[in-house]
Amino acid sequence: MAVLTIGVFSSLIGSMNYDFALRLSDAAADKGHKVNLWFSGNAAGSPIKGQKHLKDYSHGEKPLKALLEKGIEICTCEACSVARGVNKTNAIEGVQWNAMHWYLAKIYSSDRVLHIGGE
Amino acid sequence: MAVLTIGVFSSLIGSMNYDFALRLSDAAADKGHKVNLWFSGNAAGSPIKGQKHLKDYSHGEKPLKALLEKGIEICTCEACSVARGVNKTNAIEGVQWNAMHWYLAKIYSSDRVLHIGGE
Amino acid sequence: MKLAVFVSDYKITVDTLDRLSAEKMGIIFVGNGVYHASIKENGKPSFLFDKSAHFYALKEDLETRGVDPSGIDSRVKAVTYGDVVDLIMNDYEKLAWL
Amino acid sequence: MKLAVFVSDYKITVDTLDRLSAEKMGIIFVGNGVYHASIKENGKPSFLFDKSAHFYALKEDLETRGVDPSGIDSRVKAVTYGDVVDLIMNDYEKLAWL
Amino acid sequence: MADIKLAFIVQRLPYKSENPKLAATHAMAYQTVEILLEDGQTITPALCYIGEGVLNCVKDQKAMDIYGITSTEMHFKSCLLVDMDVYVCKDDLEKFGISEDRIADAEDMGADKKVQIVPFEAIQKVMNTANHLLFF
Amino acid sequence: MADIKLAFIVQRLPYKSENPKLAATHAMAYQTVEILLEDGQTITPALCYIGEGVLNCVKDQKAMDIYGITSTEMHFKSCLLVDMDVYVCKDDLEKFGISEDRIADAEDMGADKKVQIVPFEAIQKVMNTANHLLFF
Repeated sequence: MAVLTIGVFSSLIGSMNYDFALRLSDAAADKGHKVNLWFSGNAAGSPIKGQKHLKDYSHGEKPLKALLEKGIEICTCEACSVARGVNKTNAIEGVQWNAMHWYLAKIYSSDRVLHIGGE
Repeated sequence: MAVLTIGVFSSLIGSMNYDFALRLSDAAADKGHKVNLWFSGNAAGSPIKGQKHLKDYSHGEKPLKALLEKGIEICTCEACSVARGVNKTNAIEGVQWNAMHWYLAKIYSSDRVLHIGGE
Repeated sequence: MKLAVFVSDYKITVDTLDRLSAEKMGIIFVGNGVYHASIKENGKPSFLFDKSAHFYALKEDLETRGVDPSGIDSRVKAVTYGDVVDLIMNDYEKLAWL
Repeated sequence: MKLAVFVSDYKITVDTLDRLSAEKMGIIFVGNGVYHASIKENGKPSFLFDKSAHFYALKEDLETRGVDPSGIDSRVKAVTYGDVVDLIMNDYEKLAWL
Repeated sequence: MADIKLAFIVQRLPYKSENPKLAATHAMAYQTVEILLEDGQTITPALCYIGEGVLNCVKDQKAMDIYGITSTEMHFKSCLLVDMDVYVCKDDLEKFGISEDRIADAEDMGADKKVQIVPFEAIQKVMNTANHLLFF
Repeated sequence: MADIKLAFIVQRLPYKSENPKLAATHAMAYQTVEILLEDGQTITPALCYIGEGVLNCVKDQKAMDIYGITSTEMHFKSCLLVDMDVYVCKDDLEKFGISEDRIADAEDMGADKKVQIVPFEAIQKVMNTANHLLFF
């Protein structure tokens, strides 16, 4: 079984690239792989607690919790998050907070890296 | 003096279109025009309180408060905001909360409408 | 109609502007759209200059990108935020952000 | 290198793929990239098929957009999320999201 | 002026961003805006799909089954249901090789209103007569 | 493997999104990553600007004066200051008509490292030898 690290820079709502990253993580975990997820850029706004689940919008809270329960490590870029008004007190529990070196360290021991930068 | 209504759909950070909308609003108000600002889509994540002002990121809290003080009316799309975890309790005071008809009603009595949809 | 079109990107992913017509058209370059006024890709000016229009570029956005407003395409007038307000209030009726 | 490239947009605003070379290349259409597999603009298939590569399209994203996976370009294999995991783990070493 | 005409023009693909759906929801708000207007003041929206935007109107989108979100097709149909004028650019359907029978309608929801598949010039006219333009 | 090579490739314009700046800050984190790695484990980044990405490297950006945010130029210079290999595609500078003297350097900040203006093939080689690719 291998290690996959995914970096996500797209916003939770307003970009289906985020949904893709979560679904791919889930599929990889189901196949027994170890998955690490790094949120930076607009994705760092996504680990906020209390997202209202409306059908017109992608929703992040439930899927993130489900991924955490599957043992996927999720970490958000602290600077990117606090700049967006998301901080440790209003964040989803279980999501890690760290600087960019967390991502590089996970990459160090990964077999595959999918960096979803884009816009 | 005329009425300008601007609809903004871009995120506060991660898109300079948002900065453009705020600066244009400010310039229009300085020339004595009445300005209305509508936030929908990713822009509806922006009226969150407690944004940490880091130099690498555009910041929304101070500029929004300054615009409110100049008499600019700012309203966020409630559904778009709550889906992003922003609600009345953690939002910047003075920003209005309403449904999309607020925007249409403001447009009704506007001389110019700049709808910044895009991506 | 008298239409002011805001162009905020360098690579334009929609073909609306190719077809859109107006009795009077102004094209206002803002954001990364200002590169249309400053870059000649492979020596050629932007295809947008094929449009019959008045051209403007936001001075603040040129300078943000390290572009000297005095060196842009001669068809383009560098304007400030304040100038943009006057333009859209006085010279055009409808606005489009594509 | 063995490179899997994810294409998530229909209009591609970067020219990286035009120049990028790899001993083995896979192009995986996801998101709005799946339209490359389903649309023939003015009767012509996407320019991406000029690349010497293996082509895949995410079934879930085709169906989300009302496209029947059985009707896509014959050079493209429809794959699920699970298949994508196997592809990137078994067939390619490096991944690129452009 | 008693009636203000708005042209909502969708020119981008579905699903990259939520904007094509927001075009429909904003246009539909014409129905409730009367609570904020005076008697006799009305807004008349027209919803136009041009360029790659026409791909929003294709039938059988499975966004709810697969991603748990409403499809742009559903929004498109809802607009017909509230009797809005909905235009799809015929030139662009041809360009993308999409036959007209792949375009959704809202007959199953009981709508009388039909989508209007028209050349670009007809949509240009809608823009000419509109008081304001909203591009998505 | 004791050293892992990463290629950070910036292919997009500055200022539309913050991603070109995040490329630089992520690459710079190679300096602090040792606290999370074992002895002898290192990461070596290379930062490459290609396509429209080369426009991030132009001198005299006034983003701080005008919008109150750091410029991509500043990030570009910081990378040179921490001795990173920074490559700018010569072919693309020529394509956009940007002379090499308009590209920033970090001499004023005391950097010994110089930007390397190279043909695309040289950047392709960086990608070939990298363990992982990160496109921004």
